[in-house]
Amino acid sequence: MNAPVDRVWEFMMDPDRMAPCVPGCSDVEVLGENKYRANVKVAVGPIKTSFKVSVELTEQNAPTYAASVTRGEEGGKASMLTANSELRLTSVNSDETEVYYLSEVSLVGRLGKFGLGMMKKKAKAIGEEFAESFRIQIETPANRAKVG
Amino acid sequence: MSSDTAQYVNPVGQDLPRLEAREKITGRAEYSDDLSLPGMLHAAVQQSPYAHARIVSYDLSAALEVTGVVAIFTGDDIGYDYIGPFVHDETAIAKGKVRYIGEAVAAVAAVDQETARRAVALIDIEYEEFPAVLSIDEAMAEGAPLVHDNFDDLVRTYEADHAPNVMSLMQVEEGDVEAAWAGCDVVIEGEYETQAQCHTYMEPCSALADIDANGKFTVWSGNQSVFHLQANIAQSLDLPMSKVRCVTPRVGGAFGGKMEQTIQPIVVGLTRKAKRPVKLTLSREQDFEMIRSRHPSKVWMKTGAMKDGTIVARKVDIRLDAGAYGDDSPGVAGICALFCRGPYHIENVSVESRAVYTNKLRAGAFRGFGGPQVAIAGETQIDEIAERIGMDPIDLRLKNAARPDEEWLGGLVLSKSAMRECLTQVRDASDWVKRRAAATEPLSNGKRRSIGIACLPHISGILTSGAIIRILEDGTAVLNTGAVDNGQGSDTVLVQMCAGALGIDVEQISLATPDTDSSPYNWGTTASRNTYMAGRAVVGAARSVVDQLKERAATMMECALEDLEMRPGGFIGITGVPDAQVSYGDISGFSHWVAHGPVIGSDSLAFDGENFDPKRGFIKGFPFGRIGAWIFAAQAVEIEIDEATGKITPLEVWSAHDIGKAINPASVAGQVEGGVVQGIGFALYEEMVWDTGRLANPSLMDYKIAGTMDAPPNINTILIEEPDEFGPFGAKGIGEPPIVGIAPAIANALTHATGIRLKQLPMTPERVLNALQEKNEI
Amino acid sequence: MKLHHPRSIDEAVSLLGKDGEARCLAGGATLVAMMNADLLAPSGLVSLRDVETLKGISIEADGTAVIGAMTNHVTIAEATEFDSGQSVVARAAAVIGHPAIRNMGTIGGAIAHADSAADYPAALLAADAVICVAGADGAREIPAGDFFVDYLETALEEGELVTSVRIPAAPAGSVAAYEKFARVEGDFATVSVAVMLQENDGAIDDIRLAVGACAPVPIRSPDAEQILRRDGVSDTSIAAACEHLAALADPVDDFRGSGGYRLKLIPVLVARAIEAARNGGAE
Amino acid sequence: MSEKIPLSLTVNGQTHQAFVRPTDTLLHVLRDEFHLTGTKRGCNQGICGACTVMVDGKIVRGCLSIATNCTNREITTIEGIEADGNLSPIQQAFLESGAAQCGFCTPGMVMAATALARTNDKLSDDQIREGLSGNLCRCSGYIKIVDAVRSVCGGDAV
Repeated sequence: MNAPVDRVWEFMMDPDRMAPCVPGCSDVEVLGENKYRANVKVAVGPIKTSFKVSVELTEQNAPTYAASVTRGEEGGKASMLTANSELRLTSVNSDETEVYYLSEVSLVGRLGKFGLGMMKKKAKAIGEEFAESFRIQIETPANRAKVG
Repeated sequence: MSSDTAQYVNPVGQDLPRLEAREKITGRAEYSDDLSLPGMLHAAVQQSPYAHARIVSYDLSAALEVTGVVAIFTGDDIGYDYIGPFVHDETAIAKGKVRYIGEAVAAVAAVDQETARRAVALIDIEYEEFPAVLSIDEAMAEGAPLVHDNFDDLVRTYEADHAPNVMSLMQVEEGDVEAAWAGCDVVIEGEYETQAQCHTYMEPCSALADIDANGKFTVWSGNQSVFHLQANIAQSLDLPMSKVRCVTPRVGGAFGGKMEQTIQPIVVGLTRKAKRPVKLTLSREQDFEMIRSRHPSKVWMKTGAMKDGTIVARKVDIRLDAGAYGDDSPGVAGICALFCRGPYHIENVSVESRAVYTNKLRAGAFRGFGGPQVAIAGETQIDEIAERIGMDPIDLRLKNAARPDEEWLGGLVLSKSAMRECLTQVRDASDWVKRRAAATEPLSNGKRRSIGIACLPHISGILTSGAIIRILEDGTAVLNTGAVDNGQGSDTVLVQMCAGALGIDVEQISLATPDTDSSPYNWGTTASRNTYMAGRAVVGAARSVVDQLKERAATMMECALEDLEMRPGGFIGITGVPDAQVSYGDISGFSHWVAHGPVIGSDSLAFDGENFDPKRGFIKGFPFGRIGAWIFAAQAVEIEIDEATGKITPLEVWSAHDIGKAINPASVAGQVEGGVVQGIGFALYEEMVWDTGRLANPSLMDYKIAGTMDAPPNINTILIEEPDEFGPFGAKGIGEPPIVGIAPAIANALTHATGIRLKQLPMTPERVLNALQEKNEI
Repeated sequence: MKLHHPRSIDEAVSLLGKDGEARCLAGGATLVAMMNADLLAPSGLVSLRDVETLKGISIEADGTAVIGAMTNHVTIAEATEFDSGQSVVARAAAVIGHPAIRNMGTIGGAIAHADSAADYPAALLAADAVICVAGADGAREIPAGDFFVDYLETALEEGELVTSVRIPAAPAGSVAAYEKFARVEGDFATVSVAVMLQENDGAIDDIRLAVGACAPVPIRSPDAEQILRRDGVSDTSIAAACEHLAALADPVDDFRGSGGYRLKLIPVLVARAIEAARNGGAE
Repeated sequence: MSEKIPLSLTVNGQTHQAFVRPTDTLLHVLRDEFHLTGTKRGCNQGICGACTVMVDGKIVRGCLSIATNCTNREITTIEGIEADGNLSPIQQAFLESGAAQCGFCTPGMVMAATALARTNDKLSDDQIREGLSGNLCRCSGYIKIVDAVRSVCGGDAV
């Protein structure tokens, strides 16, 4: 990312600015210290659904490391997902930061029984879409101003 | 009524059609899900989304508000009333903790399917998630989370060492293995891995329960033992066994998967609360996720032999992934340890076999009961030795084959066994020498053909059975054993033996369905034991019936008991006086209305073979006592290998079995053919795949068993009839052996043609192709 | 929830227009399986059973084969109307699932479902097929290459349905084949290859090569085909061509095989497909 | 939950009626509404073939057929295969060949075999296996099932 590590960190810790980067994410609610709730829409072809997810920052070491657990479920618990995520920021130089993001997603229920390979590709695609919009967000001057 | 003495044909050894064939081919056969009762409710279950978690609380309010919901059953409705054949570690439904994804945690009974499904999803369960162990290595790692933190307090029916997450350690020590390596010219060592195989019986688990005015339950369900099931239900719900009656309608296959309880305790739990009949039928996906599988295994094995082919020593370390509950695991681990020597005479043997808890679906009994896991290691190492010393694999096996007169590990006597005949007959029938030689030549289509061999030991028998035969007023008979026919044909075989022993026709016998209220005891349709054990009880009961008939005939004909003989067709006559005879009908009428009373013969027995001889070697942790008559088999498989894709196609199979006596040869062939194709599935196609703790292919769409185009078009069954001295009519069992040797035979054929040696099952095209490419890179 | 039985395409279109969440019910082979697995719960079903104009195969004056959307797999597999190049579609139809599935399933239903491992997509690509769809704004034609968009996603707009598949006459004397590799008979493909080939004494005049089950959509590479046209068929040219196909591939890892394995299969199946095509489609 | 609607189907030549949901499968309606339980539910995904029935003489999956979409069709189930109380040739062959073991796949298998036998009386083993390829059996290894079908419609060509 073409941004200093502090700003990347600050941005990432701000649900209001992170949420728009997550595909299909809406209705972000802060539940308290390091706890958020949101709604995430997902579609695989004709299968359209939305997960009520709650994100909890389980560990953070500003401005370089954070770990979070995301739990979500479809209406009627048709499927449930759990994601253990890890974020590592390394400052390359004053306005470049290397962002390492790992998320292990586990899906059980109706969607967990179906199309393993395809679902993995979908999850990966969502992750890439997120990374891309995040990069655009943080690298646009407008946002620089806001943060600066 | 009874046929004439002269034209009587003994049904034993005849290819009679199944007694129930007609109802099965017309769609009239009734399986559990085909049954319904007035006022019957339908059930649905909620499954655990976590591999390992504490159940904090249940919120049933939303579910209870749904119109049509009658009862909900959860862990709060039961105490810690544990059940389990070896470790009492399992409850009727998850209580306190969930230990695998898919485990049943709550069930709803409602007026219809849709309502039950909708309501059960509304049950809100709060969990506290724990770290899970998802593999043998994770489970055995230092400081690993414990699947059963209260293991030390749990009742165990065996004496074995245990360790964290290791429920049992079976040890066998004979001779001095470490000293023996020195005397070996060839030593083969390898690690082998086998996968979880799903029983995939065509009938998903289903159970129907009812309750009467006195609080007594009747349960109709697919199972392998009404008696064992009755005990499991009663114990898990803290009921007297006298309040639980189990009945078995037709069963759509089991293969070991229905030996322990499946969903019956849940259904009875719901019925107890609803006070109405309840039926639960699992979807195929739920059946995959909830019931049980074959144990995935890791086997390390080392075998040493001399130049002349004498196998000197074998050392084995077996680790079975038992999943979340003990089930039959200590037993399977024990059988692995006892069978891993293979059907050979080996002086020095050292084995350790462990059953390890993980947070996955429980593993349990499955046709072969540990045999397939060790056969892939043992039988491929025999071939590696043969290759190294330049000896034909069959010759090497013959050289080392255990002799009938010798003792097995631990001192069990093999008695009459036809190991060698199995090998020689497969060699001749398969035209072995010619096909082996041809295998090295690639075919015109670029593919290769090859043939491989494997042989195996198994047992037939174990534990207890009983039988009752009552002669009806007209001289026909009712046979009642309580043995469950899962589709393999034991009903027909038992009736054939009963008819043969009484000298009457099968049509003259009515077979009672298994019912814990009226049937004598039969431990189970397992361990290839129905023909052997229930059969012995039937023959014993028939003997008693004949004695009683003679006693009454003596009174009727005013002659001495010893002057009487049984005559085919249903007569007792005076020896040497052809026309002096009375029919069973006359005798029975006399018994019922004049003197002596009805003719009712029964028998009851426990397998009485030898037990282990403690002086012979060191055996610790084996959870069984006397384990049955030894049976052997040799199997050859011809395959075609597509070296461009790695796909293996099975072409023809020769399967020779030490059967003692085939009571119904066609039925035996059916068992062999079915077992062989399950073995092919295990070798080539079938694998339950877990992804982040969840079973990722719980459907027939993604988990593939062989269809008509994937199974070999020719399976040659070879029966070697060397009568067993205790077996009924000399018969021994056949259920399990046919599955065991197929994977190693295919692996050996693959190596013979290509030089590659796969040590992981299934041998998928991808694994074969990768191995071929690695070999070519070297 | 209601099931409708329209008798005409217009009627069907207007029904779909009234309810955005309604779905067309063709043979049911895929839709109902997904409903049974709780993956779909349409608010309405528009059964195309009685829309006669959607059934059957006809050949137009220019040799174009028109396959009605409601034509089932077995009819297509056994059709004699196709020219030897168009027959690639029939060859694919013949290996879909099993007999009962081929009796039920229809080409319209199958391609609208757009399973990336299904058999028609690659075949239709190799056949240069055009998908005809109808919607509230009238009818339009979508080339097969644009029709398949992503996993289970097509270019169909809401309220549109597939009415027919048009397969242009293949170049004179062209031959075709469909090679499918699956774990067991009747399973979805691990990899499949469809080829349509026109040769003139050894030289390749025209070739269309499509690979299935190796990406969200079937793939075709002009560069790959160019190499084969230029260099003819040889192990080296096939290897070179397949590198271009592999570059377009993005195969999944699952129980049908890892992505890496699927890539290894592409050249094998391409070579076999060409071989089979030359032998009249038989292996 | 969607409204139940009246449905009338012709099964084995007789009219059966019930109130069903528009999305109920033919398998569900046959078993749970018409109590024709000979047709089995093995996977509900169209893979195992235990629910094989005929619609207008062609075999289909009962579990993938929407019942309300089967109106005005001739539906044949295993209960309709016997001819006036006598086993059909295929059923007789299954009986004699010992083709039924646990029997759960048997009704579907008999339906597929019956459809196959109607196509031709000179089928090769490959054609027979292809014709039965959509019906899974876990007990028999298929040998005796193919034997049974061959005995009815097998040809010399093998």
